[in-house]
Amino acid sequence: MTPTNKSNEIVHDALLQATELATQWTFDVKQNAFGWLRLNNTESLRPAAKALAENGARLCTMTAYVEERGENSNKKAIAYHFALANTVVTVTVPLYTAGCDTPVAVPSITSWFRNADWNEREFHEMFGIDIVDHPNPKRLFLDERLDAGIMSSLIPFSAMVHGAATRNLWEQVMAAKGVDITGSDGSYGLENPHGAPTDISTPPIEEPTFTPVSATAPENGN
Amino acid sequence: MNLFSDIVVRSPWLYRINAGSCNGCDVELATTACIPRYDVERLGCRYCGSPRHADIVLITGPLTLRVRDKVLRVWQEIPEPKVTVAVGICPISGGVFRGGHSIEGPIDRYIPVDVNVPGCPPRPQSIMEGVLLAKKIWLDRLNGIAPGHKEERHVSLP
Amino acid sequence: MFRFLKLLGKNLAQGPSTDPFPAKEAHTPERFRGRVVVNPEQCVGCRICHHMCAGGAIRIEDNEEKTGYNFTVWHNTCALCGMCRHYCPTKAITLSTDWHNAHTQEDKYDWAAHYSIPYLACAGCGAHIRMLPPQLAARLYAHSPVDMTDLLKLCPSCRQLAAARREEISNDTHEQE
Amino acid sequence: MSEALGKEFTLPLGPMHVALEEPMYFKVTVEGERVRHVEITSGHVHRGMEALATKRNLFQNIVLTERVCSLCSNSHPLTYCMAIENLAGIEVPRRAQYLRVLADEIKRVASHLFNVAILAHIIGYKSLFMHVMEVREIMQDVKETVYGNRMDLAANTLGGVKNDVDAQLFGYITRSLQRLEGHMQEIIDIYASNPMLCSRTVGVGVLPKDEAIRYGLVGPVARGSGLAVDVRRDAPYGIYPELSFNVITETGGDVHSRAMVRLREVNESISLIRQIAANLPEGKLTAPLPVIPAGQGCARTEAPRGELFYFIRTDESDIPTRLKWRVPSYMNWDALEVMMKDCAVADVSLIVNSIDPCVSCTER
Repeated sequence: MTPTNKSNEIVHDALLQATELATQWTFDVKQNAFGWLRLNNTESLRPAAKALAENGARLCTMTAYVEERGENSNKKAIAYHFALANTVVTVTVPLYTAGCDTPVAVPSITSWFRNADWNEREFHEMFGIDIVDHPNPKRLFLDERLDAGIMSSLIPFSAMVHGAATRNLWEQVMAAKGVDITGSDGSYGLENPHGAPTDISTPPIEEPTFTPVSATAPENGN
Repeated sequence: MNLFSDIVVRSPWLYRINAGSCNGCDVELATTACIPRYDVERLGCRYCGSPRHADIVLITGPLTLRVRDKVLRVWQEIPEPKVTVAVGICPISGGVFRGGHSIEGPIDRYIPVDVNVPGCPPRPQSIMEGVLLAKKIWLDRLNGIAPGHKEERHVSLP
Repeated sequence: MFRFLKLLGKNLAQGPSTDPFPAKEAHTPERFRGRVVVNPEQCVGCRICHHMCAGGAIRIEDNEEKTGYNFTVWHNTCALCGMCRHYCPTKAITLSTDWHNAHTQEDKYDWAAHYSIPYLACAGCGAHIRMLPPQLAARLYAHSPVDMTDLLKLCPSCRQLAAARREEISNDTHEQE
Repeated sequence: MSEALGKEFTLPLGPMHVALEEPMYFKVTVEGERVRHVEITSGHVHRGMEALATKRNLFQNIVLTERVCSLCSNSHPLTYCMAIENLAGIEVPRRAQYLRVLADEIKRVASHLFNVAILAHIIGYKSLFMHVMEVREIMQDVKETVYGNRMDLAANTLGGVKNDVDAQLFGYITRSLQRLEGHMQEIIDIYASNPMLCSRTVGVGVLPKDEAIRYGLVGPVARGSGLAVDVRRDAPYGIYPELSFNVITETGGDVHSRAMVRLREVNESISLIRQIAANLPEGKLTAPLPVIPAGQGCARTEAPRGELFYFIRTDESDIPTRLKWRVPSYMNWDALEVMMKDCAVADVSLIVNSIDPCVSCTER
């Protein structure tokens, strides 16, 4: 039996026992295993963490995120990433319930994983997610002048924050050349039209796209 | 005094400030400063550990919110006439970090920059060119040729 | 003592390790990634470089008369990553080995390359287009038996039509033979 | 002075401290010359990069992640690309896999040499510092000649690598390695046996193995405490399974052990680069890219400082909905409280340097 299978099975059985949920597995080209488990609620996090800790897993990190893109979405979740030999298990905990998007607090797992401390403080300050029983609830990186939860308030972003600085600089670059672009709606480099589905299959050698202007059509002199 | 400064060419001392950089420019600054291969002391410059001794200040990084006030305080401690060099694209324009929620740059919003050395990071020779340019400006300021008086150069917090 | 003399001898033989710059020009490797240079002849205005640019250093916009477009690279926000060069379908973008970048604050916004690239009129319908660069045409029509070089000055839709018509004719002649 | 002795007081260090490259801030409570408690204030280099990553497209993020930190600047885009490749099931051509490992090992050599040079700088051994930095210049020249920049290689892209390395360049690399190797033996001897260096580093900043496990430590810091973790061996990626190398460990758990791990790893990297030069297959540099589907993917690599972890979530657009990375310094930094407990004030910067801290990595 290869080590891959062994650590897979250990994790699988431990999590099955603790949460009554089966882990889904994917493999990369080198046959490293990636396990994916989605818990039903934050209650199951403690037993899952306990089971992983008892089987020698190491906490890699945790990722808090907003599940859907969109101005009004507030469906937050946390993915806990654990490592055991060549296996990475991601346990996802949704922080919302049916009909209620307001994120619920999550229990701290610092009693099983010492290095959860910083991770939990980070998602608290970046996403405004509350933690139950955190031993050291202070800001980690984010300056006090910025609001807690800045990531979740920025993810449903508009170009507002972002475009202004770039636009301003480009206006000066073009002004130095004698071109006034203050009224133009051209793109300024870093503004990605958010959410626009783009086919990224490259290389794009097929046919460059143009916006051909017909020479015969009357010029629209707006 | 003028006669004295004409005869004696002083050596500018360099000081560097990291305003939230990714290390690239800082490592290159350290390389330029500290090892014989680039030997910035040939240019009549040397690095110093205190802003109060400095004449030319090299700033790297896109100026994050958290270092902003500290950078400005340190910058204000440097006596006039001083010359400010922005090293790397981050302090000049924000570079790839422009628009981040804790980015306060470009640095010339707060600090009057004199020389820009773009690059990501610039190679040591390029930094040396920047230092040479800064040295020239500094000498001009010492001799009263170039502007740079205290009242014109102020730093304000928003 | 003996070891010390040996070391001294070795170091003397080696010569100074100091790079002679700025007294002499510094060695620059061929692959050095310096300032971005655009060859306007090759540019077809596909904007893939703009899409790839993480520093937001490229701006492409039609000129006022709509007879061409202005291509601007602002070096002061260019990360020299070479993504534009790598993904440029016509190899119009290169990175020069020029690293002499220090400039005074007055030149901050002048530290840019401006290119003005004209559109051509399609030989078929007169629409504004960029000529299809020959290398790209060679890749697009690699499997075509017919010489397509004179199709380069057509807009994409005219060219498609013309190419299809020609292949048809060529097939017909082959069949007749 | 005598009043202060025996009393506890707080000594602020940083953030613009001369000995440290990056703005770090410590509140060190001392009793006489001994450190009793350390409080780390961080966030000075927090640039909001994870938020920025959700505003840039998948290609722009290659460049963005390369600028997380310039000392491990190749590991970031590599791991980021691997996360997407795992997510979309892209198989990187073999030649590209070799070239990816080549770039990674070149960066590892330069990064490790930089760290041990700074160690010499901190203890005031200036000639050794300059010597190691001059030796590191060999690798800097390799990076500039092969990749075009001394810090950011820009080697990786989605599905492969951007630059080919031909036989002529490999000849140059091999010659450089030969010069490097000549110096390495001498440098390792100095670090291993110089009495001044040893008296400042042996037994300083001790991190016991069980604490290393408790803090979830990785990389040379964990290996210096005798914990043999190395992603290159534990969860192999690229062509590491086909190359032979040793996972270097030391048992002292102190500043000296960590420096020795790094120095001996330089030799392993040299051997790895040689194996790549000898076995490089012909082939393509990039795999054709499919449309990246909606989903989530992880990847891990061994950066110079230890395990680097990336997690990406995509919808069907080309802008990720979430990109998260966790750098090795993240845990190593936290574990400073163990290493600095009851150390002398003069050793603080030495211990901080021994974890090869990467503030810009950690704070993103």
